[in-house]
Amino acid sequence: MKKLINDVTLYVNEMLDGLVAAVPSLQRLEGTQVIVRSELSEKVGLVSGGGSGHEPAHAGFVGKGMLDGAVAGEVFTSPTPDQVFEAIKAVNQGKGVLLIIKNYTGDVMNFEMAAEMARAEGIDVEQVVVSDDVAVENSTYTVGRRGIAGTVFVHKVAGAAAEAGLSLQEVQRVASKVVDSVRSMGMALTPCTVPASGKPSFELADDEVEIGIGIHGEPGIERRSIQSSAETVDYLLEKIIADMKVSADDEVAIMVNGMGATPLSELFIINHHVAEMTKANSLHVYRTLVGEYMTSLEMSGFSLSVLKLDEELKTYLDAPSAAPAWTQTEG
Amino acid sequence: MKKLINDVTLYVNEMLDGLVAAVPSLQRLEGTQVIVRSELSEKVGLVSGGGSGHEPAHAGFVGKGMLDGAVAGEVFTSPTPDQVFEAIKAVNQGKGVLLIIKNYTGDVMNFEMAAEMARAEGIDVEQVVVSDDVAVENSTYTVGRRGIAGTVFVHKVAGAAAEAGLSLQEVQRVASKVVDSVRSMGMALTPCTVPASGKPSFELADDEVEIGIGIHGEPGIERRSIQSSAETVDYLLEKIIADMKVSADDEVAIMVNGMGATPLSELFIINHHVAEMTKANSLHVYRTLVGEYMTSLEMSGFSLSVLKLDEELKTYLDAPSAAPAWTQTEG
Amino acid sequence: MIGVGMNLEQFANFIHDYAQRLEALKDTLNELDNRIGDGDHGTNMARGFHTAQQQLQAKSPEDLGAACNVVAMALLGSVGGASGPLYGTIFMKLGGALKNLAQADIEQLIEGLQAAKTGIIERGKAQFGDKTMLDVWEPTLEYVTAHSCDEELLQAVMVARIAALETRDRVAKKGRAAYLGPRSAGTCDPGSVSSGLFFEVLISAWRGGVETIPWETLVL
Amino acid sequence: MIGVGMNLEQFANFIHDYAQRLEALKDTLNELDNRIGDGDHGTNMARGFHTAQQQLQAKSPEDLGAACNVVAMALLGSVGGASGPLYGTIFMKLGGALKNLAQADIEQLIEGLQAAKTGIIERGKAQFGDKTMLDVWEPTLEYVTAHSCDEELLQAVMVARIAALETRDRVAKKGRAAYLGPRSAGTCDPGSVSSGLFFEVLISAWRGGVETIPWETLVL
Ligand SMILES: Nc1ncnc2c1ncn2[C@@H]1O[C@H](COP(=O)(O)OP(=O)(O)O)[C@@H](O)[C@H]1O
Ligand SMILES: Nc1ncnc2c1ncn2[C@@H]1O[C@H](COP(=O)(O)OP(=O)(O)O)[C@@H](O)[C@H]1O
Ligand SMILES: [Mg+2]
Ligand SMILES: [Mg+2]
Ligand SMILES: [Mg+2]
Ligand SMILES: [Mg+2]
Repeated sequence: MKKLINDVTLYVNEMLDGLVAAVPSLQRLEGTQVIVRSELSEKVGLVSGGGSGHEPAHAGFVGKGMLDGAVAGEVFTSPTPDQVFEAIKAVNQGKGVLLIIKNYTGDVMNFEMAAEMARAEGIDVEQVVVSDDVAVENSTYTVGRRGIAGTVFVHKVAGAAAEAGLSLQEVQRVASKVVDSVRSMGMALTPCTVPASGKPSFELADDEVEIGIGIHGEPGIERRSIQSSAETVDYLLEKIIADMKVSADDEVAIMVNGMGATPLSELFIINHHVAEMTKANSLHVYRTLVGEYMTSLEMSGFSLSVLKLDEELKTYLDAPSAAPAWTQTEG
Repeated sequence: MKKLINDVTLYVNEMLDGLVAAVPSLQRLEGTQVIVRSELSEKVGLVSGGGSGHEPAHAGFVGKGMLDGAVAGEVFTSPTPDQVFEAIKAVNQGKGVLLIIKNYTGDVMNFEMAAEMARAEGIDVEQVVVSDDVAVENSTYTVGRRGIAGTVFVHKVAGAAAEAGLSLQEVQRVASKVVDSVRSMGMALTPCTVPASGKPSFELADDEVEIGIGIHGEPGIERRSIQSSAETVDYLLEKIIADMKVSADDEVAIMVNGMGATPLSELFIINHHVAEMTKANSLHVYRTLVGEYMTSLEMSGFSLSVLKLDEELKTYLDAPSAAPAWTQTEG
Repeated sequence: MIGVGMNLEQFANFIHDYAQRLEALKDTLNELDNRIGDGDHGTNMARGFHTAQQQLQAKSPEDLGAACNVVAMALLGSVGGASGPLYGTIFMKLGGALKNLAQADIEQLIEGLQAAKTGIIERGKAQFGDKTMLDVWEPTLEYVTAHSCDEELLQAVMVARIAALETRDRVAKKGRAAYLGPRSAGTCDPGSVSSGLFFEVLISAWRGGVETIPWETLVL
Repeated sequence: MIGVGMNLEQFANFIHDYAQRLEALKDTLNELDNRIGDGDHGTNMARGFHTAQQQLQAKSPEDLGAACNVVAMALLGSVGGASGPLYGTIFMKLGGALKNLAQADIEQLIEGLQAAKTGIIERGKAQFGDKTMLDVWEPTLEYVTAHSCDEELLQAVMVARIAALETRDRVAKKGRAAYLGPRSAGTCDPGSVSSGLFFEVLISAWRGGVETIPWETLVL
């Protein structure tokens, strides 16, 4: 394991301190693994989080117009309920708190326990569970789909809605609309290595890739031979679009998300073909994000997300945000 | 070679198209490898560039408050003079153009030839050559130091100075001040693979690192056993500070720059120790940038840059910029 | 030795031994989780029970119920992931059943374990056969309930062991491994293995005489 | 065959053959550049002379000077890096010396090559011994100037070959390899090898009878 770290047991601790040292608009709640905005506004509070190792998610999306708090678990391990509870208490301004949870058994259970604790103290808490990964079959017999990079769209839109002064129920409605409208799928060229285990999460031959991976170094649903960037995009995009209710002339937002080690140049090469293919499908791309938003440590690979837009979602997507990892590109 | 690409000969072409497809504030000059702002302001023009493979540099720093144009060569190969000339012509608003060049034989020669062409057409062209890499000995017998990640500080400060309406000579003076005040040094855990060659740029054992690397996959000045993140920071920071004229209570800006494949979490862990060590050296950190600014494809590693500040540099560093790869963190 | 049961000291030994065995089995559990999940189950469990053991020592609770609660809170506060709330719930429910008891007889213990199992189902909504720790809890508790006399109890360890190993061929329906679909078959469920070890160490603390199961060689 | 020289056809053959040989030697040049630079010298040169050859065919210039200029512009517009301006300058200077000539004799050619060498020095500011292509140009031109009769000319190929190989032990003072300091010793300078090949193919086009140098086995 070749990493620029000190003590594996201090990984998350040092990372969080290094983050707040660099970003004055964020602070760490003392004695916790919770990052909150240095200045909170009087509005519905937004809390998200999950295991560490997905940086810039989730703390990078804390800031005016997006999240108010992010809770960091150990690497790829969902945070504990007491930590989530601390975040809820810290961001609650009397208008209630919305939890944005990615659909993993651990995340759901830990956040729900925290919600129970908070409600017991009289705090209004609601939640949305993001499940955008079309790689996973969705049926009542399964755990449902995973939440992956599409979650960042939920942070952005719900954050803008909260900033606009909407009520907890309204912010939840808007957030749920994003959950319903976003689909994603990812693939990996290489595994990643969780510091505590020290071993690669899987092994791949030089010409193999994993398709339909999660964001925790899990193997995907299928192992294939490597194809060109364009063929890979075709494969993922087809699965994504097949699962969405989009029709010609619909407006969409696109996210080309790097898993950690993919050069930005390759992400742009990917986007080059995404732009061609969305056009071929008569979809209007209203906004495109290309970069690292939800990573898996040093995994090489990417995910594609497509969000179907309406006027309301466009407004909230366009609203400014000061979160350090949100890149505002001028229209 | 495991990459998400199509045709190696189309690498730069598809990347540039994929970039402008994502960023509406940028456009590609038709038939060239030049990216310019969609809307230019009447001010001194700023052009930088170099080989591709350093994304987000250089095109990601094109935008209001930073560069006006960026020229992309083949991967790790400086662009040709005719391309640089096109960029100069496109951004010139009659107030002259400043070229920001990194100190490599190829870059300097190609940009200088372009400057000669432009001057022959009556365009006022000046240049600054960035040489921030303290890994390389600076003497009259050598080529001088390389320009690496510190270049981004030059883009930012000179960009703000130009936006503020300064004359070409004044913008050049400010840019030169940054060149004089910034020092950097980098290291690598892994090599990178230039698409056209298909082979790793060097080979390292599992416990070896290269210290004092450039940004083109070149081997560094020294091969060592891997050390902890903190020890590595100590080593680089000591070399950097020893070479600067900083004294207690000086204000500095810090850049912790990922080489392409280093997880952001590790960059924060690095910054955690940088913050401690600058404090121990009685330096006041005015602003910290942590992320990928000047990369070497999928190389794993990082560079540290320290910029000594004065009031003028602080003002220009703080000024807003719309360049997509510049992250503004609120104070 | 009819009337086998557990006192505070035995409970503390149980937690101590379980923590130690988890530490030793950490890499194996991580490796199993690596194959069909995210590779952290060993790290999670070892971290959690190390914390639990420390807190138990620091707080020296007065009865079994309080001791279970100390363990539950330690797990909830230090594990995270799926196993944190699940093992946390196990000890919370056990604590409820053993409230104010300095010593528990076998019926009380079994009642507590039944409550724990119900807690797992409530939290995780899994069924037997979904390739989760429930695949161990369900048959082991069924056996223990039907055969609670001392000699037979020893056999419960074998039941748990077989149940854990039988998860190997199943396709996961719950938890992270479920995302792999058919690819999840062929690897033992890590949480089932940690639960198999749980019963091994628990029954050893109850009555002793349990042979150490070579989990590492059995499951890899 | 006294009065050996070069006409337009020979020049076109020279560019054609050089482009082909560069393509064949591409990986070797990249590998050398990988060891002490950034691994692109082969790609750069092959791309540049492929373009030059195409442009030459497309534009069919009328004299040697114009042909050299076509090559110079093609290189300047397609190579980049350090080698682009340097090889571009070489052909620009050569073109100046061969202006309006349909055919050049050996003195005119040598004059042109001298001007090219001066151009390299002006652009690159290197000295002999700095481990750059100048380490080949300097001794080869010195030899050619002193021994320009036909038979001796053949020996110039050997001089260039030895000069290129002798860069191996030097520590680079200019170009990207200079950043490596002492670590640059032990590898032949890629630009010197491409220049050695330049002289081999050039002299072969002049007078024929040059044996193909096995650069790949010599330099790796
Ligand atoms: N819904 C569930 N019900 C019961 N047990 C579950 C459930 N989901 C997961 N588990 C158990 O949790 C184990 C995984 O724990 P762990 O790896 O620590 O958490 P995570 O999956 O969050 O990384 C699985 O092996 C399985 O036995
Ligand atoms: N200042 C210089 N003068 C003469 N030749 C030089 C100089 N700098 C570099 N070179 C030559 O250029 C070669 C490298 O060319 P190339 O790899 O194509 O460009 P780059 O170094 O920009 O990647 C070196 O091997 C060397 O022979
Ligand atoms: Mg986990
Ligand atoms: Mg180069
Ligand atoms: Mg796990
Ligand atoms: Mg080179």
